[in-house]
Amino acid sequence: MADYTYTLLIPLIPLFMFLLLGLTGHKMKPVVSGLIGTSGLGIGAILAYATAIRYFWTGHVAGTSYASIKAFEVSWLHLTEKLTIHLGVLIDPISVMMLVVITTVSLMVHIYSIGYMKGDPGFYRFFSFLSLFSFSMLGLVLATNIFQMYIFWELVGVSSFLLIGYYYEKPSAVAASKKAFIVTRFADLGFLIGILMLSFNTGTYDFQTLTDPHGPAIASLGGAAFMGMSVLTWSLIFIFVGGAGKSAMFPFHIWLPDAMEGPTPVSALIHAATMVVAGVYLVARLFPVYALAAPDALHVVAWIGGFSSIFAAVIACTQTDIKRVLAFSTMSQIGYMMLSLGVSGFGGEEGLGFMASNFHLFTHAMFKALLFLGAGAVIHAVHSNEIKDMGNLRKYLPITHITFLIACLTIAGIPPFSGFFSKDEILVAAFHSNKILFAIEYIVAGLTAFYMFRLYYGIFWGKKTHYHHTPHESPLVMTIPLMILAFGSVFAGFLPFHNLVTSDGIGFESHIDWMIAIPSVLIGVIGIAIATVMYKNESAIPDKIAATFKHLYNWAHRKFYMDEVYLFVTRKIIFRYISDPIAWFDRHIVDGTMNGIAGMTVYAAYAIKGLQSGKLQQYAYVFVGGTVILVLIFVYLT
Amino acid sequence: MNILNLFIVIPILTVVGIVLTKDLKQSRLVSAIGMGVQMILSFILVYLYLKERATGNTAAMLFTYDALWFPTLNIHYSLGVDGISVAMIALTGIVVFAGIFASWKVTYLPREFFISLIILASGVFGFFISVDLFTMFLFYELAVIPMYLLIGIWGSGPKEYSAMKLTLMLMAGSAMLMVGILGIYFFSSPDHTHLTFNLLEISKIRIPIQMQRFLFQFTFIGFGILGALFPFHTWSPDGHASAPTAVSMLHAGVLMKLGGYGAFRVAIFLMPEAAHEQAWIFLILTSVSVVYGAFSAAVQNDLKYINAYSSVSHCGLVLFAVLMMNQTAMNGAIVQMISHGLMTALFFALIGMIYGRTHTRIIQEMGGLMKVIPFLGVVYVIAGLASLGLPGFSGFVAEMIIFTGAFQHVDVFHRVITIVAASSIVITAVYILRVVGLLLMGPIKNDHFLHLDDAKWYERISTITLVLAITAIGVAPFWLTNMINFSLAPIVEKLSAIQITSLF
Amino acid sequence: MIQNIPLSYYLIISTLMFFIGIYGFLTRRNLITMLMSVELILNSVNINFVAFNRYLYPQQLQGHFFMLIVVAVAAAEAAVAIAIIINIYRNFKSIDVENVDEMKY
Amino acid sequence: MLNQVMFFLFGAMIVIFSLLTVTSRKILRAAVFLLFVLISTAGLYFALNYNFLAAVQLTVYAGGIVVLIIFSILLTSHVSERAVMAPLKQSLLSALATVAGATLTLMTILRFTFVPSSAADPHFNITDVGNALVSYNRDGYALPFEVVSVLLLAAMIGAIVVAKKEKMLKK
Repeated sequence: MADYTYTLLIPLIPLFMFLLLGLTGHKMKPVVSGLIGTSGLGIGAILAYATAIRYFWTGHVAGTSYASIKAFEVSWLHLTEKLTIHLGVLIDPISVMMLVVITTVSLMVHIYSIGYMKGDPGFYRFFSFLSLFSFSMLGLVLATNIFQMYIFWELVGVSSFLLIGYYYEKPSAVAASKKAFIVTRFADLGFLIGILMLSFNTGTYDFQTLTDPHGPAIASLGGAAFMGMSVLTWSLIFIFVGGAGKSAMFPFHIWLPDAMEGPTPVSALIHAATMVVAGVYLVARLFPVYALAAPDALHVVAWIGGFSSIFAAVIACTQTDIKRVLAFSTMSQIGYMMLSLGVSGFGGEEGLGFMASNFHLFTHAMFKALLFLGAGAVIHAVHSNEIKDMGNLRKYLPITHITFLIACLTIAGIPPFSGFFSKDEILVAAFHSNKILFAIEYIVAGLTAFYMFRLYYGIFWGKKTHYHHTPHESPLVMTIPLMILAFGSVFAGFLPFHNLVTSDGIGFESHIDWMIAIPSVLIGVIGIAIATVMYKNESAIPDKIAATFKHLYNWAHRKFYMDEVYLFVTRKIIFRYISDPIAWFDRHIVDGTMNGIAGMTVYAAYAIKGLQSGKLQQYAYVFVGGTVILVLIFVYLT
Repeated sequence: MNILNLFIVIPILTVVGIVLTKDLKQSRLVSAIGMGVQMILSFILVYLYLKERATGNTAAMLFTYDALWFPTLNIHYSLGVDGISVAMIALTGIVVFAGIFASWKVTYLPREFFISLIILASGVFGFFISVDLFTMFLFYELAVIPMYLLIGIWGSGPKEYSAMKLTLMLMAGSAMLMVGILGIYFFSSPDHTHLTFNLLEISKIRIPIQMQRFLFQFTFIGFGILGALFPFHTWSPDGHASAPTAVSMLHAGVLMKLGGYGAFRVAIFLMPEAAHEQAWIFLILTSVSVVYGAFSAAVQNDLKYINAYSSVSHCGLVLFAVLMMNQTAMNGAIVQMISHGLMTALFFALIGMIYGRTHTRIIQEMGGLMKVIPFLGVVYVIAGLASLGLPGFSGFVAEMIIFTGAFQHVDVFHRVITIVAASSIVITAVYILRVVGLLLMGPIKNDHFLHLDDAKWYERISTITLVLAITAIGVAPFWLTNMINFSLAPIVEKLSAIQITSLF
Repeated sequence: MIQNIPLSYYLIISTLMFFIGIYGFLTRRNLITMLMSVELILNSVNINFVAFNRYLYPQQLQGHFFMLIVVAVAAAEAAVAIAIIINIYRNFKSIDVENVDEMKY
Repeated sequence: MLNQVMFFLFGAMIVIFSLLTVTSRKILRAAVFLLFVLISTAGLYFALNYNFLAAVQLTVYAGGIVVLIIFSILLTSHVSERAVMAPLKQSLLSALATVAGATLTLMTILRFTFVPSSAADPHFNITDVGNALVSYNRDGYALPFEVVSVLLLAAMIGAIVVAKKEKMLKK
C-alpha cells in the first residue's frame, strides 16, 4: 500500500498560512500577504493533484477496488473505553476527489481575489480567512472519523461566518453572517445528536468501521425502535439534518441567499463549490450505512433533495440580484446531488446515483465557481448586484462573457459540456428509482436552463444601459481563473467517474441512456429558447407573465416567505415569547423571590423592632400576660 | 517544606509586602510578582504532579501534609492534591495572574484592593488543596467574604445592593454547607468514636442512607448556590455586573468553580447513594439552568449581564455533568470548569477594558468597535467563539466530553435530558453572535469612540495569557483529560459500585 | 388560735394584693405610684413567707429572715428607685412613664 | 373568735386600701392608703403572733419607705395635682390580665389542701431571732445579713450618686 502520509501537509499548509497571515499580516504589504496565501494553496493543489493521480492511476493496480486508506491518525481525545476522537487523514475515492475540487477552486479563488480585493483595507485578513477556510474544508474531507468531521464542520462554519461578515461595517453583512452561522449551528445540533446516537449504538466514530458493509455498525442495525424507525435510522436522519443545514436544503436554506453579502470570491469558494456540498459529502461518506442499514433515512434525503431543487429553481426564476439567482441555483443543484444519493443503491450498477452525485458535485464545483467568479467580474465592472443595472455588457467584458456563456450552457445540460454528463447520470438513477422524483428533475432541468439564460441575457444582452463610466474587462489575474475553470467545465465531463468514484470502490460500466438524455437536452433547449425570446432583447413579455401569475410571482419573488417565517420564529417566538419572558421571569420571579425573602427579613426586623417600644408598661404587660399564659399552659393544659 | 504550603504562604507574604508598599505602582508590582510566582508555582505543581504519577505513585492524593490543628474535634490542617485539584490550581493561578493585570489601573485605595483580591485568591488556593472538610470550609469562607468588600467598595452601579445580595446568598449557601459538613462529620465513623473531617477517610465508610438523603441536599445546594444552580443563581448577574473587572474575573472564573468542585468532591463523592437517588431532581434543575441561562442571556443589553447569564448556563453544565456520574461526563465537568473559568475571565477582562474606554456597557450604544480597537475586538471574537464551542478552543472540548459522556448513560431519561442541555449550544451561538454583531461590527454609533486607544501592554498580558491557555486546552486537551481521568477513576469506581436503580 | 383561720385565707389576701399591685404597675402613669405598686407586690410576698412559716414550719425561722431580707431589699430598692425618679424628673421635668421611652430600638 | 374578726378586718382593709392605692387620683392620698395597707399587714403579723416582724413592718415599711415616698412625691409634684390615669383600653387590658392571673393563682391555691403543722405553738422570742441573725452556725444567717448590709450600703451610695445634681458631678 502506498504511503500517503504527505497528504497531511495539504491541510496543514493553509493552517500555517492562516496563522502566519493572521498574526503578522498587518505588517505585510497587501500583495505579499495575498501571494503568501496563494502560494500555500498552490502547493496544496499540487500535492492534491499528485495524490489524485497516484491514487487513481499510477499507484493503483488495475482491476482492484479502490481501497480506503488511513494515511495518518493520532489519538486526540480519549472519551470512553470505546470512544476516542482521532485526528487523521483518510484517503479514498471521494476524499481524493474532494481534495482536487477544493484545492482547485480555492486556488482559483485565491488568484482571482488578488485582483478582486485589491485596495481593500483588510486584504491580509481576507487571505488569512481564506486559508483558514481551506484548512477546515480540507480537514473535513480528510476526516477519518465522524467526530473529526464534526470538528472541522464547525470550523468551516466559523470561517464561513467570518468571511460572510468580512465587510463588518455593513449591517446587512453582519446580519447575514449571523444568520448563516446560527441556522447552520441549529442544524449542527442535529448533527451532534446524530453523532451521539450513532456512537452510543455502534460504539465507534471511525468511518472505516462504520461503513464496513460487514462491520458492527451495519450489523447492529436493529437497536431499539422509536416511532416505527430504528434508532440507527433516527441517528442518520439527525446527521442528515446537519448536512442539510450546511448544504442549504429546505428548510435550512434561508441563510444561503443572504450569505451572498460576503465578497464574491467567497461566495464562489464557500457558498457554491465547497462548503455547501459538505452535506452531500457527509451523506456520501456514510453512504453504506444509509444504504444498507437505514433506507428510510435515504428516502428522507431523496425527497428533501428533490423538493429543495424545484423549490429553489422556482425562486431563482424571479430573483433580480445576480448573486442570489446563483445562490438559489446552487441550492437547486445541491438538491440534485442529494436526490441522486437518495435514490442510489449500494454496490455496482445499483450505486449509479452515488457516482452521479459525486460526479455532479465535481462538475458543479467547476461551473458554479466559474459562474460566481464571472458574476464577480461583472459586479467588479458595474458596482452593482442588480440585473436592472446591467445589460449589453458583452462588448465591454468579452472574456467574462464567453466563460459565463460556457458555464450557463454547462449548467443547462447541453452536450458536450460536463453538466450534461453528470446530470444525465442523475436522471438515469432517478428514473430507475422513483418516477415522481424523476419528473421533478426534468422540470428542474428546464427551469435551470431558463433562469440561467435569463440571467445571461440580462447581463450581457438586453436593454441598452448607460454606465457612468465605461465598464472594462477585469485584469488578467481575474480572467485567467475564469478561463481555467471554463476549461474544467467543458472537459470535466469526460472523466471516467464511473470507474473512479463508486459506492463500493469497484468501477462499473456506465453509458449515456439516450432515451433519457435527449428529452432532457430538449427541455434544456426549450428553457433557453424561452429565455431567449423573453430576455434577449427588451420585451414586455416577462412583465406580462409576472402580472398574469401575480401571486405565484410574488410568492416566488419573496422566496415563499420563508425568511418571514423564520423571522417570525426567531423574533416573535424565540425572543419575544421565550427569551423575554424568561428574562422577565428571572428578574421578577426568581430574583423577586430572593429579594422577597430579603425584604421579608427586613420587614420582620422592623416588626420586631416595634415591640421594643421603650414603654415600660408595655413590657410589663407582655411579661405578666406571658407568665399567665405559661402558667396556664404548664399547670392546667399539660 | 511541602510545596502545597507555599500556596498559602506566598499570598500571605504578598499581602505583607503590599502592606509595606506606599502607592499604587508599588502595590501592583508586588501583587503582580507575588501572583506571577504563584502562577509559576502552579505550573511547577502540574509538572511535579505528572512526574510523580509517571514514577508510578498511585496514591489518591499526592504531596500530602498533615498537622493536627484542633485535637478536641480532630480537625487537621491537611493538604493534598490529585489531578483534579492540580488542574483547578493551574486555572486559579492563571486567572489570578491575569486578574492582577486587568486591575492595573485601580486608583481608589489600591493597596486595600490588592490585599482583598489576594486574600480571596489564597482562599481559593486553600480550598483546592484542602483534604480536610473543615479547612476546606474555612478557606471557602475566606474566599467568599472579601468579595463583599471588593464589590461594595470598588464596584460600580448599585454596588451595595449587589454586594449585599451576593454575600447573603452565598452565606445562605455556606449555612447549608455547614449543616452538611457537620452532618457528615458526625456520621464519619460508624461507631461514632473516631469522628473525622478528612475527605479520604470519610470516603471509605458509608454514611447511613437516611442521613445521606438529608445531607446530600444540603451540601449539593450549598455548593450549588455558588455554582449558580437554578433558581439560586440570581446573585450572579447583579454581583458580576457591579463587581470591578478583576473581581468578576476571579469570581466567575474561579470562585464559581468552588461550587462545582465542592459538589463533586463533597456531595457526590461522600454520599454516592443519595446522589444516585436524587440526581434526577438536580439534573432537571441544572438542565434548566443551562437552557434558561442561555435564553436569558439572549435578551440582555448589558455586557456583564450577558456574560453573567452565560456563566449561569455554562456552570449549569458543570453541575449537570457532575450529576451524570460517569467517568467521561465528570471529566468533561472538570474540563468545563477550567475552560469556562478561562473564557469567562477573558470575557470579563475584555468587558472591563471596553467599559474603561467607552464608559458604557450597553451594547446598543456601541458598535463597530472592531475598527477602533482591533486587538480587543479580535480577542473578544476569540473569546466569543471559544464560548460558543468552536473547535480549537477549550469550550468545544469540554462540551463534547460532557455530551458524549452524558449520552453514554444507560438510562433514557439521562440521554433525553442531555439532548435538552445540548440544545443550549445553539442559543449560545445566538447570544454570542448578537453581542459580537452589535458591539464590534456595524457602523460606529458614537463619534467619541473614534479615538479610543487599543489595548495597553498590561492589558495584552492579561488577555494573551488567557487566550493562550484556552487555545492550549482546545488544541491539546489530552494531557489535561488524562491527568483528570487518572484521579477520577477511583471516584467513579466508587460511584458505579452502587446499584443504580433507574427512575423511569 | 390560728386554727380558726385556714392558711389559704392568707394566701388569698396576698394574691389579691399581689395582683392589685400588678394592676397598679400596669396602669399608673406616675413613676412614684408605680413604685408604690411594687411595694404592694413585695408586701404581698412577705405575707406569704410569714404565713407559710407560721403554719407549716413553726419551729423554724426561714420565713422570718426572708421577710426581713425582703424588707431590706425593698428599702434599698425604694431608695435607689426614688433617686432615679428624681434624676428623671430633673432631666425630663416629668415623672410620667409615657415620657420616659428613650431606651428603645 | 376575736382572732377571726381581727383577721377579716385586716384582710378587708388590705384589699380595700390596696385597691384605693392603685386607683386614687391623688398621689399623696395614694401614699397614705399604702401606709394603711402596710399597717394592716403589720396587724396580720400581730395576729400570727409574730410581734417582731410586725414591729419591723411598722418601722421600716410604714415608717421608713412610705415617708421616703411621700418626700419624693412632694419633691416631684404638687400636692393638689391629680394623677393622669391610663387610657381605658390599657386599664381594661391590664384588668383582664390581672384578673386572669389572680383567678389562675387562686384556683391553684384553693385546689391545694395545706396541712398545718401539728407542732405546738412556738415560743421563741426576739433574742432567738437576734442570735440566729448573727450566728454563723448551721442555722445561722450571718452571711445573708452581711450581704444585705452590703446591699444597703451599695444602694445608699448608688442613690446618692444618682440623685446628685449635675453640677456636683462635674466637680
